[in-house]
Amino acid sequence: MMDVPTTEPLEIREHIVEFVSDSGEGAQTAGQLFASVCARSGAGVWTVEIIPAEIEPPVRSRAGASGIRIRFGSEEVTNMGDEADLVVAFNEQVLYSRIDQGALREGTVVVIDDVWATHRDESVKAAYNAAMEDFAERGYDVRPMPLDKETAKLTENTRRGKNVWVVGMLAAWYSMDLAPFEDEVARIFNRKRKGQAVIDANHKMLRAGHAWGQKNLPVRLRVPVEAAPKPKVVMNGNTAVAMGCMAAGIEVCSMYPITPATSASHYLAAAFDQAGGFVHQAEDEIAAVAFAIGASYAGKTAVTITSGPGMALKTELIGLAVMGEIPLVIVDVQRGGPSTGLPTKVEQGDLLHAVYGHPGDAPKVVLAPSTIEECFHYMVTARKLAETFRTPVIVLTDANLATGQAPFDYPELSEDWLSPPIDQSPWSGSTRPYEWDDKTGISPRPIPGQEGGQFVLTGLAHNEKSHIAYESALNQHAMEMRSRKMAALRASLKPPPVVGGDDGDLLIVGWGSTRGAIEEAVHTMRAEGVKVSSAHLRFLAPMEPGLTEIFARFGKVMTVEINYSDGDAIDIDQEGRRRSQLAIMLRSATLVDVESWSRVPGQPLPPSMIIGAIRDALSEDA
Amino acid sequence: MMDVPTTEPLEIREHIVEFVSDSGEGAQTAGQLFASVCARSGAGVWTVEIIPAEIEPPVRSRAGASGIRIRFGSEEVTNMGDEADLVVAFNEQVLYSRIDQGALREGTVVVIDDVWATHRDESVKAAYNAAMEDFAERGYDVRPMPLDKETAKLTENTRRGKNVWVVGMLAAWYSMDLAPFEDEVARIFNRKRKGQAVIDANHKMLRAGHAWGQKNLPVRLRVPVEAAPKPKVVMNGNTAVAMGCMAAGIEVCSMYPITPATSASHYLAAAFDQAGGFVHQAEDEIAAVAFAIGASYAGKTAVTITSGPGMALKTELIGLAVMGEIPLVIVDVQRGGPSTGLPTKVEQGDLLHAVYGHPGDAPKVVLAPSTIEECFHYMVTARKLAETFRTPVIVLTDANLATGQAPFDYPELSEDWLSPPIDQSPWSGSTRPYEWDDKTGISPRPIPGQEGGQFVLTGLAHNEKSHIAYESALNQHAMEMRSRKMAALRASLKPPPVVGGDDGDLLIVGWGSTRGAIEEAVHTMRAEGVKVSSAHLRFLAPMEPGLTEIFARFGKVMTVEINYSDGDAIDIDQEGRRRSQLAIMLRSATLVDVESWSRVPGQPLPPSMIIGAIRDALSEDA
Amino acid sequence: MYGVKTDWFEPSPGCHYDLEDYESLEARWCPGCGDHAVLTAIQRICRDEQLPPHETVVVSGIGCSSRFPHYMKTYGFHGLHGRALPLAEGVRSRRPDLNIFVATGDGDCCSIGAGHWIHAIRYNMKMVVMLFDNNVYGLTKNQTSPTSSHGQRTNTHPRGAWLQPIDPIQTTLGITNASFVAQTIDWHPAHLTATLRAAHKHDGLSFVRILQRCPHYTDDIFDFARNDASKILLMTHPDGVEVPAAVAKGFPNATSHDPSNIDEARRLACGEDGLPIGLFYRNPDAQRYDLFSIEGLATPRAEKIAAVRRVLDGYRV
Amino acid sequence: MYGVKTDWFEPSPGCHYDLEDYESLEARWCPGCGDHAVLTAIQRICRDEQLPPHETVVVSGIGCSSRFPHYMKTYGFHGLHGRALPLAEGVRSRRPDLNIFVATGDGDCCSIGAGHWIHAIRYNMKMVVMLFDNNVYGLTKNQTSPTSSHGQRTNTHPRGAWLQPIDPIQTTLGITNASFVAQTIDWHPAHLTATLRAAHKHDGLSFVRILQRCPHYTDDIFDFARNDASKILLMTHPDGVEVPAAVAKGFPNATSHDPSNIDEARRLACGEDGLPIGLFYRNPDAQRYDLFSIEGLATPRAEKIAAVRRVLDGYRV
Ligand SMILES: Cc1ncc(C[n+]2csc(CCOP(=O)(O)OP(=O)(O)O)c2C)c(N)n1
Ligand SMILES: Cc1ncc(C[n+]2csc(CCOP(=O)(O)OP(=O)(O)O)c2C)c(N)n1
Ligand code: SF4
Ligand code: SF4
Ligand SMILES: [Mg+2]
Ligand SMILES: [Mg+2]
Repeated sequence: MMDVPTTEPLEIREHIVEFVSDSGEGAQTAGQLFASVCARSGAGVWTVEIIPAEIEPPVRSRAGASGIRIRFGSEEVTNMGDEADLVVAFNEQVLYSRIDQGALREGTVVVIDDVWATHRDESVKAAYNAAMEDFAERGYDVRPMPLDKETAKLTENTRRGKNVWVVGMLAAWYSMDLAPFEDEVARIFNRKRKGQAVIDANHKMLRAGHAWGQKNLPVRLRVPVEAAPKPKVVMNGNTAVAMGCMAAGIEVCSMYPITPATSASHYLAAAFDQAGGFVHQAEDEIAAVAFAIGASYAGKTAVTITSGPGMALKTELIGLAVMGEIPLVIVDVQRGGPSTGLPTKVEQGDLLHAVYGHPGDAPKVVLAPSTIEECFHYMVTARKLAETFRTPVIVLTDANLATGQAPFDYPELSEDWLSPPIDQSPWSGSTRPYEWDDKTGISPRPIPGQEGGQFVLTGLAHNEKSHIAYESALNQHAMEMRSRKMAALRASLKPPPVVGGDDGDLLIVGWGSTRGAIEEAVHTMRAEGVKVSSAHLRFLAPMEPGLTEIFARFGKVMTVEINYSDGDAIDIDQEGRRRSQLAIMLRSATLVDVESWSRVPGQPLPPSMIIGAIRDALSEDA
Repeated sequence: MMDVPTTEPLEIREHIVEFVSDSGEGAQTAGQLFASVCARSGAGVWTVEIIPAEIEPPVRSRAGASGIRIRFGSEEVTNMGDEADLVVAFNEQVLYSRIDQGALREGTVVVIDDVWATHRDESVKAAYNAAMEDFAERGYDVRPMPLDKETAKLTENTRRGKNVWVVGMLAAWYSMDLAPFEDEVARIFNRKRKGQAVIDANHKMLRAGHAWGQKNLPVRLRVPVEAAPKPKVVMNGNTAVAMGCMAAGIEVCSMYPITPATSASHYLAAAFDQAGGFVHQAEDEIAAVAFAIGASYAGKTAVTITSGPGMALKTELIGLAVMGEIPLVIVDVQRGGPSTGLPTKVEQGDLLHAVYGHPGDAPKVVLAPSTIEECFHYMVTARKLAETFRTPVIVLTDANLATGQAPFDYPELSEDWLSPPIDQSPWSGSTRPYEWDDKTGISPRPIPGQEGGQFVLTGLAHNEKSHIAYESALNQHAMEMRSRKMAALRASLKPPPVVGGDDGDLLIVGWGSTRGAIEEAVHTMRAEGVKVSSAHLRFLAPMEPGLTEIFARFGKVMTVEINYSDGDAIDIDQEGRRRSQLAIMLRSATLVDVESWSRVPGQPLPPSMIIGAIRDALSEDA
Repeated sequence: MYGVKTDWFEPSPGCHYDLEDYESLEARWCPGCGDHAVLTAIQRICRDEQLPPHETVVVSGIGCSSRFPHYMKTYGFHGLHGRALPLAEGVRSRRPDLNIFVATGDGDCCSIGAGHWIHAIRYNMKMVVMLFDNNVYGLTKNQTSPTSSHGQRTNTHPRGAWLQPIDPIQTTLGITNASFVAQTIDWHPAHLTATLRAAHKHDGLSFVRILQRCPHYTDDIFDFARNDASKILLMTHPDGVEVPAAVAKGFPNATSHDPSNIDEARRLACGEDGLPIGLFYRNPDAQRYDLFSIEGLATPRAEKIAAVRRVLDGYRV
Repeated sequence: MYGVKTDWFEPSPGCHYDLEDYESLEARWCPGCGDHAVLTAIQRICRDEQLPPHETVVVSGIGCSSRFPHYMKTYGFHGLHGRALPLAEGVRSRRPDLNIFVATGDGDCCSIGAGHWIHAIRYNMKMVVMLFDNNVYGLTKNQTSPTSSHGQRTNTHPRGAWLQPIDPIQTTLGITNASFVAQTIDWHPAHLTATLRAAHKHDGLSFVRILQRCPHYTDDIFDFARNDASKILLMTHPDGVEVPAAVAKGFPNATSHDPSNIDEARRLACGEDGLPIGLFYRNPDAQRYDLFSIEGLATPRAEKIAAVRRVLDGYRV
C-alpha cells in the first residue's frame, strides 16, 4: 500500500499506529504528542498505553516494552481497534512483545531503528538480524530507519531524543503540518516545568525528523479530518473520573492505592485543592471506605476509588451504607481476577460482586460508563443518585477505560452539578430519620448539625426512627423500603437504545468499556448484510427496562463480555454451564435464552474478535 | 381439648411446649431437661432457643424473655412447627414477648405463675391482672398455677427452683415416668460440675412438681413413642458442626467471634484438644481466614466459622484460596442482613455472596446442610471435597440450624473420615504444582516439606508451574481449569430427590434449614389432595443436576426462602422484580419461570406459612 | 447546675441545655456495668460545656460499649465492628464544627480495629476516643480479648487465655504523633469525669483507656484496686488531669507526672508503681491531620467551577 | 564455602545445599534496588545454615519486596497485600519443622497490615519477619507510606507528605511480648547478614526492619547515612548482633547496648544518637504461641476417633 509511487498523499479513513520502546525512551510521550495533535486537528482518536510489568525492566527485553497505540481517523474512534497498521519499534525485542500480544498482522508496516544492525555487541547484532529475517517471514512490511543515527546528530543521549524525531518523521508521513506539533511540544514540556532550552532542543528534533521524512519517505498518507465544531478535551478514563468528581462537587476522595485505579486519585491529589477538595490516603481499603462513609454521613458525599481486591475488602462497609442509607460513590476500576489476578489488565469480572456480593439483601445502584466521556459525566450522575436515593452507587469502569485516551466535548460545567451546601437548617421535629415514602422508599435525611434532627445511624435492623427493632413485620417492611428505591429509579429509566436494526437475527448485549468495539463490529457486519444489532447497558442495578421486549425481536441474544464463562467445547450441560456475568443476570430477569461469548484475554476485545463471535453465533444457527 | 374429664390419658401425636421466663430463671435448662428425656424415650424432638436481645435484661420485661420451645411427637420432628400448644410462662410480660412473635394461637394452654396476683407491688399486680383479662380475651386456655408458692416450700430462692418443679409437673401432665427425668437431672448437674447436694435439691423439686401435677391436673396427655432402634445424639447445629470438624480430622479452627456462629467454636475450644486440635481466635476475620489458609497450604486443611459480616471481610482471601487452589472449609452460619442486621435471627441471605460474591470468576463449592445431622456429616464431606478438588468449600447453615436441637443417629465414625497425614514423600520432580487434568481441572498438590515440590503459591495469574504469567491464552486456560472442577464435581452428583409426587401442579424448591418445614407443608397439603411436591438442594455450587427436567413435570415452580424478594403487591414489572436468591440462580440456569415466595421474618418459616404460600400459589393459577 | 457552668462558653439566651437534653433511650447495659458511669460522665460534660446536642456526634463500633450512641440524644453513628475510628475520622474531616466522641471496646479497638487504632493516633484528628476496656468480649458473650489477662477463662479459652495481655497505653505511646494518652477508671466518677473533660478540651485526638467493670463476665478483675485505693497510682500535674484536692486525698499513692515526659510515661505505664490513672502523655504540638483535611472547605461554588475549568483546560485540544 | 559451614547443623552425607539450591527465577527488581541485597543475604544464610529448601517457606504480602519468594527455590507463598503475617502464622501453627521467613513492605506491614503486625508481635511465633522499609509504595508507583518522611513528594501527596512518619521500631517495642527487634541496612552486607542470621537463630518472632534503598522512587533518603557512616549508631553486645571487629571498625559511632534493656532500647530508637542498627531488644522468655498451637500434633488417628466418640457420648440420648 505504501509503495505506490505518487506525490499526492494517499487518503485513508483511519490508521492504527504504535510506538514501542524500552521504558525510559519516551515512546509514550511521543505517542501522546502525536495523539494530541491528531485530536486537536479534529480527528477521532483512541490511545492505549502499553505498560511493562516491572518498574525498571531490563533494556531490550520483551517484558520491558513500554509504549502506546494510537488509533486515529476521520470519524469518531471508540476503541483500540484490531491489528496495527504501523508500528515504530526502538528495538526488535520490544516489537516481539507486541507480536506476542497479537498486535501485528501480515502487512503491518514496521519502522525499526537500524542502529542494532551495526552494534558493537555481536549478540545484539545477531539478535537483530535474526529478528529482521523473522519479521520478513511473518510478512511485515519492515522499514529499518536511522532513528538513532539521525538523532545522534543533535544530541548525545539518543535515548532521550529519538521519540520526538520519530514524531516529526511521522508528521511528514501523514502529511500533517508541523506547527501544531511544535505548539504541543511546548505545552507538554511547559506542563512538566522544563525550561525553554529543553523545548528548543525538542523542536529541533521534531523538525529534523520531519525533514528526514519529507526527503526519504517514498509514499505519503493523509487522513482527512474536519475541524471539530466544539472544543474538546482528551484524557484517559481515570482522569475523566477524577475531573468528574470535581465537576460533581465532591470534596472528599478517600482511597488506598491499587492498580489500575490509583492514577485517578493521583490526578485528584494534584488538582483537588483548587476546588477545595482533598484526597485521603487511608491505611487500607476498609478505612478508606469507612472514612468516605463518615464524611458522607456528615453531609459531604465522598468517593472511594479502587479495584477488585479493594472492592472485596469494602464489602462489609458497603453493606452498612446500604443499611444506613448513606450516599456514597464507589468507583471500581476493574482488573483481571480472581484474587490478585492480572493487576494491570482489563476484565469485567466484578459485576456480580457489585450487584450480589454483599451478604444479605443489599440493593444499591450499579452504573457502568461505556466511554471515557461517560466516565466524566457519570460521576455527576452517581453523586446525584447517591444523594437522591440515599444509597451507595457503584461505578464500574475498567483498565481499558482507565488508560485509554479519547477526545470528547468540553463539558458544559454547571453549578447545578455541584453538591448542594450541607443543609444545616433546623429539622422538622416530627419527621423521622427514615420516613420512607411507601411508593419510592425515599426518605429525607438529617445531617449532623441540623437542630432537632438527632438520630443514631445503625447497621442493625431499625425502624423509621432508626431505633433498633427486630420485629418480623418491621424487618420485612424496612427491606421492602430499601428495595423500593431500586424500583423507583428503574421506573425513571428508558430502555437502552438498539444500535443497528430494531429486529434481526442476533442482538449483542454488552456493558461497560466494550461498547465501541461491539458497535463497530455491528456496523461492519451490517454493512455485509448481516442482521445483527446491539444494545448496551449503562445501568446494571437497577437494570434498564424493556429488555424482554427488545430481546423478543431477535432470533438470538448474546452478551459479549470480558469475563469468564464455560465454553461450548467441552461436555457441560446447558443447566450446569457457568455463564458470563451479565448473561446470568439477563437470563434470570428475562427468561430469554441469552447466550454469552466471553473471554478473559487480559486485553480489550478488538472488533475483529467480536465479528468472529457474531459469525460463529449465526453459523451455529444455520 | 384438655378439659375432657377422663382418667385415661388422652393420646396425641405431638405437642409444642414452650418455657419462657426472665433470663436467669432457668426456663432454658428446664426445657433442655424435658427435651432430652423426650428424645431419650424415642420421641421425635425439635427445640429452639428463645434468646433475649440484651445480656442482662431487666426482669419482667418483654425484651428479657428467655426460654425454649420443644416440639415433640411420636414421629421424627424436623422443624419448630407452628403455634405452641402449651406455654409455661413465669410471668405475664415474657409471655407477651411470645405473643408478639406470633407463638400462640386461640386455645393455646397458658400455664402462668399465680404469684403476681398477690404481689405486694400494686403496679405489678395490676399489670398481671390486666394481662390475665387480655389473655382470656385472646382465647388462650389460661391456667394460673402456684409455681412460686409450691417452690417456696422447698427453697428460699424460688428463681432457681421453679424451672425443675415445672418439669416435674409436666411429666405428670404428659404421663411420663419420673425416673428418666431424675437421671437427666443428675447428668445435667454433673456436667455443670455441681455437687450431690444440688442434685438432691433438684430431685426434690422435680418430685414435688410431679406430685402436684398428679394431684391437681384434671386431664392428662400421652404422646405414644417407640424406643429408637439405634442410639442417638441430641445437639444443636453449631455443636454438630464442631463435632463434624473433629470427626473430619480437621485440626485447626481459626475464627473470630460473631453471633450466631461463635458457639460452634466454643464447643470446639472445649473439646478439640482431646482430638489434638486447637482453636485460634484471630485478631479479626481477615486474619482468621488467612491463618486457616496458611495452615491448609501447609497441609492441615483448616476450618473458619463465621456469619455474614465475617463472610464479607473474608471475601478477598477466599478469592486467594480459589486462585491458589487451597483446600479450606468455611462455615457461614447465616443471620439476618444486610450489614449488622439481625445478629441472632435466621436468614438465608448469604447465598449469592457465597456463590457470586468474589470479584473476578471464583468458582468454589457451596454446600447447605438441611438438618442438624447434615451439619455434622457435611463437615466431613466439605473437607474431603476441599482436598480432592483443591478448593475452598463454603458450608451455609443458619441461626435456625445453629440453635435448634434435634436427635439423630449416633454417627458411625470412621478413620476414613479423618484427613490423611501430611504427605511428605518426595515430589516427583517432573510434576508441576498445577498440572491440571484437562477434563477435571484437578491437579496434584505439593505440600511444604515435600522434597522437590518447591513452588511459589501466588494470587497472581499463573501457569502450571505457578509462575506469574499474563498471556491471554494462559489466563483463559487457567480460568477454564478452575471452572472445570465444578463441572467435574457436578458430573458426580445426582438430581435432588423429589418429595411428594413426581409430577403435579406445584414444585417447591428450597435449600438449607427450611427443608423440614417445607416437607411437612407438602405432606399436609398432599393429604388434602393438593398436587404439590418439593425438591431440596444441598449443593448450590455446583448445583445438583436434572433440575430443568424435574421442573418440566410441574405446572409451577416456586422457591421458598428466608431472604428478601419484591412481593407482587406493588407495581414492579416481572423483569425488574428483585427476586429471592435461589430463584435468581434457578431461573438463570433453567430458564424456567421459577417464582419465589420468600420472607425475612427473622424467624424460621413455620409449616403453616408455607401452606399459606402453597395455597396462594395454586389459587393464583386458578 | 442547670445551664450555669458557662465559664468558657457563653450560651446565647434561651440556649441552656440540661442533662436530659443528652439523654435518650434507657440504657440497656447490665446492672452495675461500668458503661453506665461513662454515659453519665459524658452527659455531664456535654451539659457542663453546653455542647449543642445537634452539633455533637458519638461514633462507635460494635460491642456492648458501642451501644453508647443509642443512649445519647445527640447525633450518633453505631458503625461496624472495629471501624469506629475511620468512620469518626471521615466525619471529622470536613466538620470542624462538630464535637466528636468515639466509644470503642477492647475487642473493637485493639483486636479487629488495631490497624485503625495505630493510624488514628497518628492522624491525631480532634476527637475524644474512649476505650472501654473490660478485658473481654461482652456482647458476643465472653471471649478472650487482647487485654484479657493471662489464664483468664473464657468461652474461646476455657482452659485460660494463653498469652499475656497487650497494654493499650504502652502501644499507644509507641505511635509517632500520639498527642493525649490517659487512663481512668469507671468506678470513680470524679476522676472519670475530670479525665474525659480534659480529653474533650485537648486539641487533637485524646485517647482515654477506661478500666471498665463488666460484672457479667469479668466481675472481679479490678477488685484489687477497687478494694484498695493504694494499689492505684494517681498521676497529677498542672498540665495533666486535675482533680480537686479532696478527691486526690482518696488516693494515698500519688505522683506528680509531667505529661511531656514520654520516657517517664512509658515507665509508669508498666504499672510497677501501681495501676496508673491520669494523663501519661500530652503533646499539644503534634500535627493534626484534620487541619489538613479541612483545607479549602470554604471554597465558593463559583471558584470550584472555575477550578474544574482550569484543570480541564489543561486537557483541551 | 560449599557445604562447609556446618557448625550447628550436621548435614547427612550427600546433602550439601549450595547457593544455587536457593536461587530461582532471575530477580526482577530495579537495578540497585536494596531487595537484591536482602535476597543474597537470605540465600547465604540458608546455605550456611544448610536449611533444606523443601523445609523452608518464604511468605509475603504484595509489593516489590513481596516478590521475594519468587526468587527463592524454596517453598513460597506470595499472599495478599497486608496478609503475610497471618498467612505465615497459619503455616507455622502446625509445622514446627519448617523454617519460615516473611517478606513485607512498609505499606504491607505498617499500613494495611498494621493490625496483623501488632498481633503477630504479640503471638511471637517462631519466624523471621523482614520489613523492607523503603519509605514508599514501590509496586504501585510512588505513593506515601506510613514511613514516608514529612514533606516527601509522592503521587498521592504531590505537595509533600503531611504527617510525620511512624517509627516501626518504636511501635513494635510498645507491644507486649515483643521478643526480638532489630534494625539493619541493605547497603552493608555484613551487618545485614549478621542481623538476619541472628534473627533466624532466635527462638520466637524476630522483627527486622531493613532500611531499603529504592533507587527508583526514594533514591536519596538514606544518603546521609550511606555517605557518612558516623551518622549510623552501631549497637553491639554479646547478646546482640555480632559483627567482626573489622566490620565494626567501619562504624565510628558505636555503643554497647544490652538488648534486655527496653527503656534504653526505646531511647536509642529515637535516633538522637544516630541511626541505630543492630539489636534493640531481645526477650528470650516471651511466650510463644506456636508452642500452644502445636499441642496435640502427634495425636494418633485412633485416639482422635476415640476423642470424638467421647465427646459425642456426652450428647447421647
Ligand atoms: C465483622 C464483625 N465481626 C464480629 C462481630 C461480632 N462482635 C460483636 S461485638 C464483638 C466484640 C465485643 O467486644 P468489645 O469490643 O470488647 O466490646 P464489649 O462488648 O466488651 O463492650 C464481636 C466480636 C461483628 N459484629 N462484626
Ligand atoms: C487489597 C489490596 N490493596 C492494594 C493493593 C495494591 N498494592 C500492591 S503493593 C502496594 C503497596 C506496596 O508498598 P510496600 O508494601 O511498601 O512494598 P514495596 O513495593 O515498597 O516493596 C499496594 C498498595 C493490593 N494489591 N491489594
Ligand atoms: S456483658 Fe459486661 S460489658 Fe456488656 S453490658 Fe453486661 S456488664 Fe456491661
Ligand atoms: S520501585 Fe523501588 S522498591 Fe520497587 S523494585 Fe524498583 S527500586 Fe526496588
Ligand atoms: Mg470488651
Ligand atoms: Mg515500600
